[in-house]
Amino acid sequence: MYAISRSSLIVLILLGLGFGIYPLVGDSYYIRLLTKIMALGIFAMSLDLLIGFTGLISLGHAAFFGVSAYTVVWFVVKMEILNAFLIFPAALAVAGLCALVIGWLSIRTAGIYFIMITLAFAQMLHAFFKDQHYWGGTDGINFNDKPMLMVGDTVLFDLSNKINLYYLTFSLMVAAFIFLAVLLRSPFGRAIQGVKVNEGRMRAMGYNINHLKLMSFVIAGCLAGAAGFIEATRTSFVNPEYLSWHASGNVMVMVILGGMGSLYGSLLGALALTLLGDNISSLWDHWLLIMGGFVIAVVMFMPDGISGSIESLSRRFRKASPPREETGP
Amino acid sequence: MDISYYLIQTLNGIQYGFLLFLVASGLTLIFGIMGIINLAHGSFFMIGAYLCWWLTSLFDNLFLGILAGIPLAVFLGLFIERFGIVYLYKRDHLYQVLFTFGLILIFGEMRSILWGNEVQGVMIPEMLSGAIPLTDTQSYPVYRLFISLVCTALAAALYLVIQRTRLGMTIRAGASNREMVQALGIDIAKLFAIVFAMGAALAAFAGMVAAPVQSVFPTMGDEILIVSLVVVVIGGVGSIKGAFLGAMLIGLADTFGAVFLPHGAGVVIYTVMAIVLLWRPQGLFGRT
Amino acid sequence: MTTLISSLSRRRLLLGTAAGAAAISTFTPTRFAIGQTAKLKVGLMLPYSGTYASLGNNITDAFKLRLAEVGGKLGGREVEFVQLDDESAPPKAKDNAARLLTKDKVDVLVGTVHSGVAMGMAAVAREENTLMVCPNAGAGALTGKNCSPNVFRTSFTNWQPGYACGPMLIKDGKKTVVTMTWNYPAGTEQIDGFKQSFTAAGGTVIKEILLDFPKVEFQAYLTEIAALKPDAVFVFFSGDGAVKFIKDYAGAGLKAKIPLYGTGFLTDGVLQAVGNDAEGIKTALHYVPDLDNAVNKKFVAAFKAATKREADVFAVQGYDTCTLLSVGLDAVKGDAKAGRTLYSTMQNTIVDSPRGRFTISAAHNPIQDFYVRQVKGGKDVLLGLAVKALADPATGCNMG
Amino acid sequence: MSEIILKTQNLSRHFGALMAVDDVTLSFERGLVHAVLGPNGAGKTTLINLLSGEIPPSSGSIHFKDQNITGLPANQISQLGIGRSFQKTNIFPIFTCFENCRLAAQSRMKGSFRFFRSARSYKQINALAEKGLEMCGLANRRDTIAQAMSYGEQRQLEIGMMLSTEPELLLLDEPLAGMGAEESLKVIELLKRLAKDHTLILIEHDMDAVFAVADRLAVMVNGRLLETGTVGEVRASKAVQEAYLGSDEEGH
Repeated sequence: MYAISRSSLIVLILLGLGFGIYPLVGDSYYIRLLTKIMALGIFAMSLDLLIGFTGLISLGHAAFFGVSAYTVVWFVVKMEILNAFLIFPAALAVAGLCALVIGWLSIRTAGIYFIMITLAFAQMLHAFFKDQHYWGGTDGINFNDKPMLMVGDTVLFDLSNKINLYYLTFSLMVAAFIFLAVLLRSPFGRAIQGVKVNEGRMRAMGYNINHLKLMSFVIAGCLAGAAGFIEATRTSFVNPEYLSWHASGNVMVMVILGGMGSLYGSLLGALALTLLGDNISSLWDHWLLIMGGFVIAVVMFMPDGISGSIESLSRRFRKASPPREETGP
Repeated sequence: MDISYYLIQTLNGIQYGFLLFLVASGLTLIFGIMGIINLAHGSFFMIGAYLCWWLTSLFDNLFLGILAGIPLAVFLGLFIERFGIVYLYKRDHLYQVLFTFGLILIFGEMRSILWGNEVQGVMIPEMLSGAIPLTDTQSYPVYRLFISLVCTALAAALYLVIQRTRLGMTIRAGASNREMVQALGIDIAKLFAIVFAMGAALAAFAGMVAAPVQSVFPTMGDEILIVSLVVVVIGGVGSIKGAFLGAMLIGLADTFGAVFLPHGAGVVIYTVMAIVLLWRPQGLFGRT
Repeated sequence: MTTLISSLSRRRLLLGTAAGAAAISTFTPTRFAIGQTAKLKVGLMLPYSGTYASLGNNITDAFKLRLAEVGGKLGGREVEFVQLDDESAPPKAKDNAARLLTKDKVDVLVGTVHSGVAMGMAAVAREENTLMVCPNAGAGALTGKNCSPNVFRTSFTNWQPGYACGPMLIKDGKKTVVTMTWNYPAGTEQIDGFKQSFTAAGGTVIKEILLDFPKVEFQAYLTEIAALKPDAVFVFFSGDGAVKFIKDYAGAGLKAKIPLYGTGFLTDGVLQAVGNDAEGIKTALHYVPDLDNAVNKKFVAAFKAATKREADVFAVQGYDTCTLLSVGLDAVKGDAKAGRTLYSTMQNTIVDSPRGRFTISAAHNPIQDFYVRQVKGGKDVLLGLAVKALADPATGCNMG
Repeated sequence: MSEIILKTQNLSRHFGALMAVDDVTLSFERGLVHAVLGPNGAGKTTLINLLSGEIPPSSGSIHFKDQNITGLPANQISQLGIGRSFQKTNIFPIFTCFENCRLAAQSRMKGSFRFFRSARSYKQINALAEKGLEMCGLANRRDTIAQAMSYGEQRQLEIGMMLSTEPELLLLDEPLAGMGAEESLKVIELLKRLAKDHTLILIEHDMDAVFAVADRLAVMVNGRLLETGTVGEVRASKAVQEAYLGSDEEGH
């Protein structure tokens, strides 16, 4: 059952302070990179909702990230509408709608089937954007004007300013975290966690499992859409690779590396993996070899991820108060 | 567009279907019997193609290249099963996905280190390089006919092994009920090793015979993996028969889709999959 | 030691510039100090792996060849290269370009081959206001809709070689054509250019075939071509894809029945690999290795001596990139941030290239001659001029 | 004559060639304790699974009160007021006892998508969960993680969860399975208490327990219904003695 432990609270506060203060002292390269990391963090948290809390192993999660990014492009390039108050909800809605359709078709299956079908549907969207000249084909679309928050013709917040975009992303990340933390304490959140632990029993107790799974799938899709919105705005670029299964695999690695079922682990995973890639990629051409070995090592030796290690370390430090389950006769 | 045109396009589709079958049959058996989702299966196809290119240029003969490549592929399969996959049997699918995703990265980089990232061509041997003229402009390349014939022979051999031998019986039993085989006291470790190595070798062989017609390039494994997954989903996990029908269906859908729907070719096979799933969520021959 | 040199050089700079520049230098002393002592950082963002690796290497080597010819300095500054493999992967383009510009802090960005990547680079270069020269990618928008004062190109727009091919087919009496290319902008833009001049002269395109980049499984399409029986087939493929296509085309028995045409990239750098199957293929391009001019003869020999490879169009473009940079930076004494002065010098240059002299359009793209070439005896041979001084229409370009 | 709460008509279920439940027609009266007896493999658990909607029947029908519930999924049947417990302990091992029951009680909330208020702030649900815990005798173990408890306590929790959904009709699949004597007594007491205001259908091997609580018995052999009636009637039945009770007594 999701609860924020004391050690995770410390990590969270440190993360929040670090991300919040960095632009005041950092250089433009890392501001750009951290914006990407926070967007990926939102993306990873959304996947954590599925695999860490609902027990749905989706290998097509990048689809929702991607369709949202393409929605941004549609508004900015095709419609020449820049108002983020319009684009952002629309991007989330499109991502959510795709999640609704794909989810409806996929959740009727389980296990290996679910993995393969989510993967296949994401590839279908990938193929769609790749084939269509309208959407820029394999090269994708570059654009110049970024969305801005505006009322009428008054610009409140211009997202082409890196710092502005950084803090918008930061706020969205914090909002997404709080939203998920609240969600997981709500009756719905409790129910999906029950589904992950014991699906059959939940059904026997009268829950409609498919509704719960579908709802979770749609919420995760919307959140992935928020991340896609940021990434499309940050790079002012969109490409079919945003939806590819490599993207889905990468975000899954982030969730597991950070530790699934902890939310803040996903943020740590996005941070660790991106910084690792950023640093070793310039050292060695074949850095993906290290990455591959690293992924396998995580599976073999650290299945609970970074957050799992933090929790067990902090438990070891607090020997004085034994865990609750050991009390009683 | 006359009859010969459709005939040749059908031949093209079937030939692609056969290649898909070789990859998908291993994939579906590894799912069905071992309960392993092996995303790195496409890498064996890619490795087969590069092996073929490398060995062919070494021996200056395609057949010798393929002959030498097969034992290497079997060995690679055994090695990966023994030192990697074996740790995944008791793990959640999630970790299988990640582990084999890591394997893909490693295979890809090893390929890059050993053989580079270039696209490579493999020469069709002189004796198979011609084309059979059908009409004044249409003709069918001999080598493609050769692929179809070899694959037919291989599919038939696979059918005989699975239907007629003791190993085949065990495999069939395992694919329909994994727990039962384990309960029957069969040497599971050996069975798993054989199934995995066989699957790897089939995929690599497909890559080898495909190398002359598709060329050899780094992302070829990813492409065939995804399409093979679609084949397995359509055919039903664990069903060889399903894999065969699914492969033919997708081979033809892809070929005719490319010709008739040039701007939606990529979506065709997934649409076929979605339709099959709406009708039978467990695939054509999957268990309920 | 270092301080001495730095103060000395700053003084020399102050002496040599106008009073206005002196005023600027007091506000931004570091830049000028660095301007004379530090090396000029040139970021080479090119494909060093994958399908286009050989192109990236030819561009790089020819650039360095030219740099040596002009004395190893650009605008009086020693040159330091920061090389980055762009993998021809558009999704990584912007992050990679940002890395060169904001982390490695290069003064000039050179790249690349792949159009999609080049578009991403140009967007970042514009954001960071850094000079960029594109030595190959032909994306029309780079010097069209998305043109920018700080972005130059020494190669071509995709439209140009395509457009140059139309008259060639008409002259040969080919009225109906099937076109075929990869479904990505480099391909579709070249085909569009071709269609424009071809249909204007009375030709008909009866079918346009597109396939996924970089797939090379052509069989189903060759079957279709054989069924359609056009007068000719016009394609854009390059590199290994071109090798495979030319071979499959001959293998399907079409070579003798339906002549094959293409933009010059079809035969550039692939002739050795395809052997006899390429004989007779006609193409148009802005370069032929046997062009009869002094610059070309010297270049072909020097490139061969330096790299043991034959020069090709990509090497020429890399060579000219260095020429253009050298002219521009010399005029502003190595200050890559000089802005308008630098850009207008570059735009008004007449580049004396191995391909023949060419000028730079207002949209910063070459205005150049295109030649008709044919494969004879395993070599591309000059047949004549296709179009003289062809300029890209640069639709939608507004430098603002 | 009391009211029939649940009845089956020619209910069958086969797995391949195996007839697990074969043409069973049975009625259960409101307010009574019904026990289904039979040797291993007689189809008792399959019968419960059919009644609770876990698996759909191959043929035949099931009526709950006046409603045809044949083929309804398990969650809808649960919502009608039929609760069930499982033979193999089927709880949420990593949650506390209270959370196990609270999750069960929560299933009775109208509208399943409540996203923002904390789950713990729904008073009615909490009360239901506390009541479930109270009734199954685990009130003192409220905040213990379920997997840390003894097997018997987990079995109690299993029943507590079912009770938290406030069912009218309880389907109990071997509630005493694997329990020690002392724990068994506790559960038998619990069953007796439940019998006061619920209808119970239970499967049990423990004959003493069955005779102690059951009003009506049904005996199954090889998927078929052999005999039904009161405890006395079934005990007296020759067929039953031959097929089951007799051999069972000899076995002891």
